[in-house]
Amino acid sequence: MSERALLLTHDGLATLVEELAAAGTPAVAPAWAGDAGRAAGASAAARETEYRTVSGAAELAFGERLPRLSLKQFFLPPTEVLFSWRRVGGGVELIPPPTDFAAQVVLGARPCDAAALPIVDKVMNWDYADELWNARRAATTVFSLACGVEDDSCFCSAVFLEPAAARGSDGRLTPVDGGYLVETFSDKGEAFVAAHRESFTDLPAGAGGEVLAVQAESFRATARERVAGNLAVDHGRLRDWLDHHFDDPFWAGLGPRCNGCGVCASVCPTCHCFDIVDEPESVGRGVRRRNWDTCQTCVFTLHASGHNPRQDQNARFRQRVEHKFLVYPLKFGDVLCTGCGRCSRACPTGQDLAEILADIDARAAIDAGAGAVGDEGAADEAAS
Amino acid sequence: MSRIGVFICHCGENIARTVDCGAVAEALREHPGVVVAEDYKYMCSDPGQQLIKKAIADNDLTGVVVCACSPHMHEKTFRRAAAQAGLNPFVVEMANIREHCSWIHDDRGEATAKAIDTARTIVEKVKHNKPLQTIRIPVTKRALVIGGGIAGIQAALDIADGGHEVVLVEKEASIGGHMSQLSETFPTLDCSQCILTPRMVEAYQHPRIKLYTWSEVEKVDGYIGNFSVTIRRKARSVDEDLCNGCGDCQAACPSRRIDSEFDAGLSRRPAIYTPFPQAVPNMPVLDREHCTLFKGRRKGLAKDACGKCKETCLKGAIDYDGQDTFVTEEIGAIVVATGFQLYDIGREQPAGLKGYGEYGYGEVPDVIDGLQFERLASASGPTGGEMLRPSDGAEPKTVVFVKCVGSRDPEKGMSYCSKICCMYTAKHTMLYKHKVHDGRAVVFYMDIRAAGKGYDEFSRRAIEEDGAEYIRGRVSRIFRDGDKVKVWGYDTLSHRQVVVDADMVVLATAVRPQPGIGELAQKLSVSYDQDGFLNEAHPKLRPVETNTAGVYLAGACQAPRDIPESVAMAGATAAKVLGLFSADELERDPSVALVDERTCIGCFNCEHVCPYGAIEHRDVCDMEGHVCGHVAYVNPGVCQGCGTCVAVCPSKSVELAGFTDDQVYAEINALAGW
Amino acid sequence: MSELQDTARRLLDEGLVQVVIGWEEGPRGARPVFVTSAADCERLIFDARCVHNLATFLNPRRSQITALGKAAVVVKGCDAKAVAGLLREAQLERAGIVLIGVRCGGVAGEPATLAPPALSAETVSARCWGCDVREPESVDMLVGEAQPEPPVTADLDERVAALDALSPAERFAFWTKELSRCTQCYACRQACPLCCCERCIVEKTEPQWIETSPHPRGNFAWHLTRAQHLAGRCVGCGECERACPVGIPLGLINRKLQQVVYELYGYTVSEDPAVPAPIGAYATDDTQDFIE
Amino acid sequence: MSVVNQPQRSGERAPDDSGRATAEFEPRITAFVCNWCTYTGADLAGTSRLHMASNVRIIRLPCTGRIDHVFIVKAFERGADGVIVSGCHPADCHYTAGNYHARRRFGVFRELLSFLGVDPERLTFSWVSASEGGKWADVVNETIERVRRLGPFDSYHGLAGAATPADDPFARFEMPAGATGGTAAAPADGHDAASQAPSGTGDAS
Repeated sequence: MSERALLLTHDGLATLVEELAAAGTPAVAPAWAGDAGRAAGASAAARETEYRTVSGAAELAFGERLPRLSLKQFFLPPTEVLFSWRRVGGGVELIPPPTDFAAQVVLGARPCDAAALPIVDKVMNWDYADELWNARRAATTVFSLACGVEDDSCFCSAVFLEPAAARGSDGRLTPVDGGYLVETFSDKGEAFVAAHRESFTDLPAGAGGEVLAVQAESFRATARERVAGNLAVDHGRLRDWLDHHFDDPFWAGLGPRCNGCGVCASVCPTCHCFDIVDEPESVGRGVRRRNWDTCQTCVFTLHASGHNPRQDQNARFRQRVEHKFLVYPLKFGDVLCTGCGRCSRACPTGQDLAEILADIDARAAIDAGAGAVGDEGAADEAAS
Repeated sequence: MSRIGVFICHCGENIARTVDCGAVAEALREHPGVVVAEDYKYMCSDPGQQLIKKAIADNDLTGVVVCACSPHMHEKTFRRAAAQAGLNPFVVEMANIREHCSWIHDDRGEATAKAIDTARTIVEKVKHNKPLQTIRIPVTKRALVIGGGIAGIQAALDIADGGHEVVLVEKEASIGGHMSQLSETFPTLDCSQCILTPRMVEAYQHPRIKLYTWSEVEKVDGYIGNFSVTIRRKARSVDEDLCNGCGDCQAACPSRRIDSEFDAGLSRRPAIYTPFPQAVPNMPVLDREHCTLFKGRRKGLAKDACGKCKETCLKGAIDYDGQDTFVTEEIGAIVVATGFQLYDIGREQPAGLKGYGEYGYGEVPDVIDGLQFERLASASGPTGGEMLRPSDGAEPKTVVFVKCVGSRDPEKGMSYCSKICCMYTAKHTMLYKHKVHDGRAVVFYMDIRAAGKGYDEFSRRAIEEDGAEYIRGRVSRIFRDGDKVKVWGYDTLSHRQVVVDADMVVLATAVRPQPGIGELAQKLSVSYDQDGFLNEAHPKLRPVETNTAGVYLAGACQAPRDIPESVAMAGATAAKVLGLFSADELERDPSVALVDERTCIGCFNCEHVCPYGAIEHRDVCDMEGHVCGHVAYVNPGVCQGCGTCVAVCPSKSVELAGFTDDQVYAEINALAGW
Repeated sequence: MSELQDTARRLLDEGLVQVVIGWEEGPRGARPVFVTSAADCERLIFDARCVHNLATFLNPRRSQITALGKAAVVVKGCDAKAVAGLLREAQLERAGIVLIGVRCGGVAGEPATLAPPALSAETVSARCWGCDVREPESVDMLVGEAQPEPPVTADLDERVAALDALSPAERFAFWTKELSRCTQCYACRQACPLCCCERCIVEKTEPQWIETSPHPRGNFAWHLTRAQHLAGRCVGCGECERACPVGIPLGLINRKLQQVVYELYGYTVSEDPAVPAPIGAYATDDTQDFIE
Repeated sequence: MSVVNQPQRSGERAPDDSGRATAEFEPRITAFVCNWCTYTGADLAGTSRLHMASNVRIIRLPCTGRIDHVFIVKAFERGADGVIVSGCHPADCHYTAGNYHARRRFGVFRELLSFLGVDPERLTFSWVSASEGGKWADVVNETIERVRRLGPFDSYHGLAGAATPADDPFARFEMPAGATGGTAAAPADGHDAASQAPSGTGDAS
């Protein structure tokens, strides 16, 4: 959108955050998790970050480790009230949740987290438009921060994205000397910048500006290059293989290692399944909530009869792969994965999605008679 | 959809005085699921119950809550009423707004609010009550009587005469108990043995009484109607089938210096002995502790040091190598009649008791206790009934009787009254005066407690006709003074020091439960009081029952009792047992645990904590019928419904009927409103 | 590692077991592996990154594993204690498994490194504090070099003591903050070798004692219950804390309860299945200072 | 069943919950008691007309052995400021051993609750026999006074936020109102974490 990019200096960022805090506009950003209990002898943990409403620049953890959980929680909270109910005389009074959410902004979202939002939008607006999700989406402006690539578990480039993908972002920050190069991709992004114009500075005209632009581009290029080496798959044949190998012995090799805890789903930016529970507060008074759920637990598909169509973890893990790379793409034209690699990092038993995809792709290649992995056509085909 | 009826009782003024019953009804009418709420003056009265029955019919109720007194008071009443109206009795619960509310609060507002909460809580519970069916379990119609004293003998005879088998266990070599040691009995002065011995023989010969003497209860398993009792038959060393009770062995025994238990230490007996001439069975037992042969074996001598009795016995009934044996009896009901012991103030005192060293008992030979006096006075006693004192066999011209030695004395002895001493001391003075006409009987007493038919007249006779000198007061010291026994006392009526130069002193020592009663109580899971007497289920309404179904109490194991009372209690227990045996099946409260086999993982935490061994292992089979695991199963006949298994089940796969998680949750949830 | 690999190979070759559960080199470091053919035994490793408690995979309800056949499992001290727990609670039959013991000198805090770190106070796992098992005893065979005591790490007990020193209000604030992050994903439960119920209490809906909504109220109920159910059973392997995606210091709670059962009932978790757990047993003279 | 569906944005608790904090604080105590000893002892207190404060609500169970720790948790969730657990004295259990097992479980659970910041002063464990009506009255009155001093346990009751849809999902990962130390970056150790807790949150200590 913006003809000419802007610059957000580190000071500018600081003032912006303080401004927003002062104005009572929640600013969600990657911040230090640094939880007290683990401080002693848990240096690794101390480096952990999380998305959180920040009130000062000191909390910010831009360009540090990938936040523990994705942005999902700010659009589909781990628990949220659908309505509360109360007996009134002979009847029941339902009190629906408010949907007029105050505007908020996300600063420094990972592009892979931002990209998840439009992907999940599709299921949230398929047969039924999810008010709560949509209202939060509408109330939120997302500025992503071009990603330097976390580690070898990243594979955004294998799912039609890249470390600086603009998808799902209203604007983007790219690290450059002295701060961040700012681009906007939507009216929302424009409006936000306009509203806080004094925090942003114009890109110096001429050479100075050029230098920064080049810096930004080279940062993105380096990242793009780095992630490309991690994984490449041909989604066409991958889908095809999945479609025809529901009962393949391959799956029996994945189940045993899996604890069935669903940490992968908790940390996943695109997993969106939820459970609906009624919680009484007293007699004739209660709350209906929806809570994160995951297909990896045995009770997820347990029928009241006691029958369970997904008998074991083999079937459950197959479900995870097939839903993300076969079912969702066929239904919504999007892979339900942004390659953030959180599932691989968080898995307590070392289950590795990239490894599994590569494995399947190799098998698919053999089935398809093709040799090498990741032919370029795949991306275009799936993107179109 | 629940349709609950709530019925609030005024209990006359008892509840209505502090709780606004109308307001409670008003509030409960608004409560979800309640279709009718009414208050009434006396809900337990016939019209009150009618009101409930009518409401059940008119409103097609699925549950009933009666807000009144404690469920311990009237739960049965209202459940019966509901049952008569065609409702399952177990969907009826009581909200206690009397004992737990109106009687303990002043403020009408607070009390009413609490009554409403309580009612709501129970209403929520009842919504989750399930109709239950009473459990029926078979009854083994055989009784066990523990203790062969007069109480045990009477109970055994009454039950056996009622047509049921009885197993009578006595830890001594002969039945008879303390009564067999007594000379005459108050208030009639008839000869104790003359009235007891026939009963002993009758019990011994009764076709339906199985007698185990020299035996003790080792282990008790099971539950009412279905006990399995293991009895230890202590090695008697005499073959009961071969022995004909000729007594030759006793004559042959070289070690004859052993204190006779029967004569309370006033005479000596051999190591192999029959406790007393009229013993039942009339058969000796070998006292291995004092026997020369066994002493030798304990020392590890190569060859036996003695063997005289075996040599003498023509029947070859002596067996030195016999060991304790165990028999297990299937039993339906148990009567405990273990009786009492006298407070042995001579030796070490029960924990925390100072005792009575100053009375010289155990040091001064002519200071004896009541039981010893009985032996001195008894025709079958060591003196053949002549009144001769232990030290020198002289006839005592002055005898002092001291009452309440160890009784009614929290400082140094027991706080309770031993009850029988007043009467037997009066009796003793008479027996003495009848034998020593010129003798002087002085009694130190605190009070004379002679309540009982003919009792007061009896103790008056001792004073008025037989001239016993009663001095109201305590004795401070008793000590030897030459051949006299000096008694220092104080007369609290004339407020003067009294010193008596006595020839003999008789101490009426306190009645205490038998030693080892605690262990027995635990085997039977019966509770006992701080003094060790076994607890009845209810002091007034269930005086011979215990809190353990199927276990009953007769005689002095429950409290100090005299003979008529012990016999009466024995009869009462017999009536209870016969009542229990009158039906082939026993109805039991269906509040028992049930395992959900679908979610049980067979960790058997429940088994570890179940006090009744009610948890069994059940195989789980796969579709081909192969055993693929184990789950817990609760035997509803054995389960007593404590629910400990429920609390330790990690996955909540056990439920306790009547107190399910659903019910408790609902109660807690209901409290959120207040 | 050849000793371990040879042992596994022999067991599979001789058909004594159909699967060997051990560790292998994964894309992000060490991870559990299920070796079903002698040829694959070369994948087996054991080093300081092998932190996973493999007893977790012996849960009889993990049908995808039982389907593989009789298992041999590689156990270090904490794994062996967990196996004892499963035996104690009748979840396993000793004859049904083969235990390959490995001598362990402590493990790293985290398996996701490409090479085993040199163990130091910084790198060693908190779980190893006070661990007394260099050589598991209850095993069928023992492999590996004799191991030194693990480096003295930051003492878990000190951190517990620091919390004990606070006022209840302060502790409540601390835990509310920690637990407010919980999403009730139950990774802690799934990673626990002793949490092996068919249906966990949180999944019992009538009644729903524990609210599954991850608001702090539901989270308190969940973590109180998880801890209470593990009191006297927890082997202190720390897998629950490691599995937690939001870094809740569950190790503090587990350690606290280990201290409590020891102080109150003199109980320390044992490698001997015959030693009864403290909850479910009692002594008539148990302490009751807290009872009026 | 008629359904009144009127959108309304209400942060307030249901009417029957409101106004506790303001009025003179009356503790709510939930008592879990065994049927044979304590319940009967409480009956005796009644028959003996022993007067006591009215803040206790009794839930009757067969035995302390039946009492699960989740009862206590749920009681706090449902607004209790204090909890009493009471049963038979050792060796007096009607079921011989239920109280011994309860003693162990609660010996541990009490420590656990305390470690998580629930002031043990809010819990009373007691042995009250069927003959100890007087002791029951004392247990009740003493518990009430102790809890009265501690104040309402709103820090626990409020853990799920207001029981209405008004709870702000954006605040989801922040400290629940009235319970904790806000969202400031977490300090180095427990001490600091706590010192950040606004006073009056958690238990008054």
